Amino acid sequence: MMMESVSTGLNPVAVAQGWQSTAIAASALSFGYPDQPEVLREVTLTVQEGDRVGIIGHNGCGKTTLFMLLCGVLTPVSGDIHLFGEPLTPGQFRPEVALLFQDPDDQLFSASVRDDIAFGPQNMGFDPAEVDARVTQAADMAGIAHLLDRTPHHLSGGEKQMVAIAGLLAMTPQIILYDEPTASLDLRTRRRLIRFLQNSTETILISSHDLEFVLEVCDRVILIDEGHIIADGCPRAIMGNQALMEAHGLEKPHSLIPHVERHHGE
Amino acid sequence: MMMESVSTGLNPVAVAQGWQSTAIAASALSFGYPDQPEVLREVTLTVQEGDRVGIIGHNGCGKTTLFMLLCGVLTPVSGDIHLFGEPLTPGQFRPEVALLFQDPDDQLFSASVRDDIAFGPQNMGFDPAEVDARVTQAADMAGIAHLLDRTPHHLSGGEKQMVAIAGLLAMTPQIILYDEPTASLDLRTRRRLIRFLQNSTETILISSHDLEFVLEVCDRVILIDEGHIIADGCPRAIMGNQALMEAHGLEKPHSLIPHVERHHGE
Amino acid sequence: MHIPDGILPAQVCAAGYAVTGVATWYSLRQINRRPDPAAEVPKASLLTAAFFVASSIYIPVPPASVHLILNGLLGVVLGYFAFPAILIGLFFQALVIGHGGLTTLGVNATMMGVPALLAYHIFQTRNILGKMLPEPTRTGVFAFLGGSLGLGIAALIFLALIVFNIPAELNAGAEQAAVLTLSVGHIPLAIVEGVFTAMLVLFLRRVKPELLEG
Amino acid sequence: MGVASANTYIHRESVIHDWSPRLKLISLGLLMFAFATVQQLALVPWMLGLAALLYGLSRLPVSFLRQRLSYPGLFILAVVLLLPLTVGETVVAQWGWLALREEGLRATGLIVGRFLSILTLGFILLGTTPFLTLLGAMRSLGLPTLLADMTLLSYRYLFEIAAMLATMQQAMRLRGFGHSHQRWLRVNRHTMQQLAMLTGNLLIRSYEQSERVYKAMRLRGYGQSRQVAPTPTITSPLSLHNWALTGAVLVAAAGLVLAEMRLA
Ligand SMILES: Nc1ncnc2c1ncn2[C@@H]1O[C@H](COP(=O)(O)OP(=O)(O)OP(=O)(O)O)[C@@H](O)[C@H]1O
Ligand SMILES: Nc1ncnc2c1ncn2[C@@H]1O[C@H](COP(=O)(O)OP(=O)(O)OP(=O)(O)O)[C@@H](O)[C@H]1O
Ligand SMILES: [Mg+2]
Ligand SMILES: [Mg+2]
Repeated sequence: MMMESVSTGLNPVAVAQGWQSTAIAASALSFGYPDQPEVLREVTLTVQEGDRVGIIGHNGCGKTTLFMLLCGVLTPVSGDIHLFGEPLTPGQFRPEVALLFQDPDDQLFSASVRDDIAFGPQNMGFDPAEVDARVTQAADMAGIAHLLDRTPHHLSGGEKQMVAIAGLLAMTPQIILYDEPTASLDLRTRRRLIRFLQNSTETILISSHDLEFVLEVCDRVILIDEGHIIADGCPRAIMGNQALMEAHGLEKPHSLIPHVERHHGE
Repeated sequence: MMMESVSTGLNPVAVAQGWQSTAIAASALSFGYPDQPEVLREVTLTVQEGDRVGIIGHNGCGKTTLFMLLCGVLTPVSGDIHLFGEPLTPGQFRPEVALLFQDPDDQLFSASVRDDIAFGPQNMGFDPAEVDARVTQAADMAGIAHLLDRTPHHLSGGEKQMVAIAGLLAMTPQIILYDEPTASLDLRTRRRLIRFLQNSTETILISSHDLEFVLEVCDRVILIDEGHIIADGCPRAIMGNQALMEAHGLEKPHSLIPHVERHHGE
Repeated sequence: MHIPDGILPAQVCAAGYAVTGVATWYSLRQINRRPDPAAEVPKASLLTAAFFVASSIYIPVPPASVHLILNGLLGVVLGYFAFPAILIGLFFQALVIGHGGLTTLGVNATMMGVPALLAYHIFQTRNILGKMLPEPTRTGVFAFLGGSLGLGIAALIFLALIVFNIPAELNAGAEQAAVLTLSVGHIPLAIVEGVFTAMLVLFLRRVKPELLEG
Repeated sequence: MGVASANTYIHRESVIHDWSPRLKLISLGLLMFAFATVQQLALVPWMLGLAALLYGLSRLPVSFLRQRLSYPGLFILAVVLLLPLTVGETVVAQWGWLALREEGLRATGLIVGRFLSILTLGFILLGTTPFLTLLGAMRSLGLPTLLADMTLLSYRYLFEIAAMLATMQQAMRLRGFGHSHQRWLRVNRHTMQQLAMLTGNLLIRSYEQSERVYKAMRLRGYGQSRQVAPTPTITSPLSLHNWALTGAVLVAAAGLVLAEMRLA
């Protein structure tokens, strides 16, 4: 197990004081779906404010399940979760944590992009002027201000993804969980998302099969298999470790393989 | 524009005679959705029997649309398509061409895996014994014989993908169009799919954003942008051409970039 | 609002199946007159599943909640496919959760399905009867009528069946009072259902108008 | 709603499981109708006995039935609570203004007896016949192809659409939906609007998926020279016990109806 604590947090107070608060502290989390073996077993995890953590592991290893636990949608069988020191009660609405679902269609339900971004702030009880201000700001940050009057249904996949992100940003969460944000994005949109995430200041967790993407965005990687955290630490060290990656059903990313001209085809 | 005609066809007759028949011949195809600018403009394309062609291009460049035209689901505004020399009439059932949809759930509509694989052969009018034989054979080829009595809904993503492929194989098509087959597969399942495709003998077209995948499977690549074929030829030559790729919203795959230690993150 | 097994005598159950048979036959005949009936099967099937699932959505009215029936909406969106869709939906309900019943399947399908067909026709007349209304209002008003009448008529059939079939010995005064209370009790439900249908249809009109062409 | 637990089939070795699906459907269906004709309290024990006997033969676990009976439905509950107290003149027992009446009790006994025995038969049918086999049997008995196709397709996508709804509801809750305070006995317009949008999205996504599904079906020959669609009827030769069981159940059904006519 590796552990490192390099910070990329941009929180000025934290940086000035050389001190970081703990964003997520989960201890001995276990969870299983009804009638099934446990998906997560005694997972303990601490994320500092401003960290960018990549979660990797093969299909079905429990990445989405972990995210659902961390935002209080699922209730752990045992263990507990604290967000910024306060315990998380499942089912309770915690605006400081937001989840980007893998399929943006799960998350966009209004008749216009503007209404959709306003959905969160409205439910949080802000007055109309504040809601408007938040919508404008979030749309600007996600670079979709020109789409505000469009219908989410008629947007392209990448545009939908950014609208869904804007919907989260409008609630000014401090932690954002991104579940496979690059699946079926084209390279241009993926590049834009990488830039966006590199500049964002929230604490972020990203679950992804796109290891190159994780390599570019995250400063810490957690590898999950069989319900346990197998490795936790520097992305280049973990993903560059071919034996480790292959033992858990993954592959070393190409950019970490010394380049040799290989012959493709049969 | 580059053009090459290296053959990987395994058709013994064709190889013996040093001669290949033309699987797909599309000439001057144009298509646009109602009330929208044309998606494809005067696309001309010839695919030889046994070719493995990768289709690349950014989101919305028209890859799926091209596939829908080639299998007769959409009707071109102008131009025509011949499959093995016979003209394709839109709406007509042509069992020699099969399409793998991006989302396998669109394609697995029966209540059991066995029924689903049997759907095509049944509609083709085979007698029950022949249908059974085909189901067994296709399931073996796709490596999913152990799943035959399961319900498609309860399978994992990778298993669904292979069941959908078995459903196509049972109709013994000569051309298979794969639309983004690797999106949201994990690396292990993706590797299995690569092996499967490398050993398949049909003429195949693959649309994908996963350029490493295209590089491993295809022996010809077509780059589409703004409704035109921009480049057509050797995968390594086209995808290794950084200027060309970037001009059309793509990126050179990592495995074609000479390796230099780069620093990631800020 | 389902009539379970065991309440109704066999004759009524048989009559329910008979009406269901006729209504299904009529619907299928109308469907087969269309240019390409097979093309609409997937649409109708997936929407049937969606309606079945959507009927588990409830509207919170603290401290209780109101379950939606959505039969009027089904008529508005599915047209002649609404009757088979309701029949299948009720079959699943009996199968999966034991709501409704197998002997009363015909009665329940009639109770929900015939008003759905009526709702469809009401909604279809919006361009003839509602000429003087400006467009979004017109669709909204007729969707409201479809939704609330769909539920309202189903509720009336329900009450009639119950009243004629159970308590032979119940005294007339109590009977009238009970029926009156129950009918009046259904008025707010019909209004909620109508408003919900109108909101939903207006949303569909904005986002996916093709769905309303059926 | 327990949509996820729709798989009602329970695999066991029993005569009822081996019964030809078509004969089973017809016989149990007729017996259910015979139960529905019962108006005499005296016949209720016979009816319950028959249902219990068949349930025993089916070797289904008792827990299966108990689980499903735990949704008695509001309606039956109302019958049990109200009828004995309101219907009839003959007072059996009285506590202040509360009077237990004989006619009401009789009516309740009849209704609950019929309800339990019909429901038990229904669950025997569903518990011993896989859904697809049942549908195959219905089709071979003349269910129109269009209805059968629709049933199959809706059944296939039921679970998927239920999962879709669950995910969308989670997404809404994570964005604060349903956490605002609501006043009693008020319908909140805003909440209703958002639920209408949720339902609308569910319909739109199902519709869009149905278009893709249709394309996929066409490409695999749907609607072409339409062959006889899959009829997974088990073509085992009809053994003696098949006919014996069918005969016995039909005789029981006829017996009940006759007894009812005699006693009426
Ligand atoms: N609702 C559910 N009911 C039962 N089992 C489930 C459910 N959701 C997930 N599972 C199972 O739990 C395990 C973990 O699933 P999870 O979705 O967390 O995996 P994941 O790591 O996100 O996979 P992927 O990379 O495919 O998204 C899997 O084996 C899955 O089959
Ligand atoms: N049914 C439709 N109606 C209207 N426009 C459509 C429809 N389907 C696709 N389009 C538009 O046509 C264009 C080409 O779409 P297509 O799906 O072929 O792209 P693609 O290359 O497959 O993209 P992706 O990589 O995202 O799958 C896009 O601009 C899209 O918005
Ligand atoms: Mg996941
Ligand atoms: Mg596409």
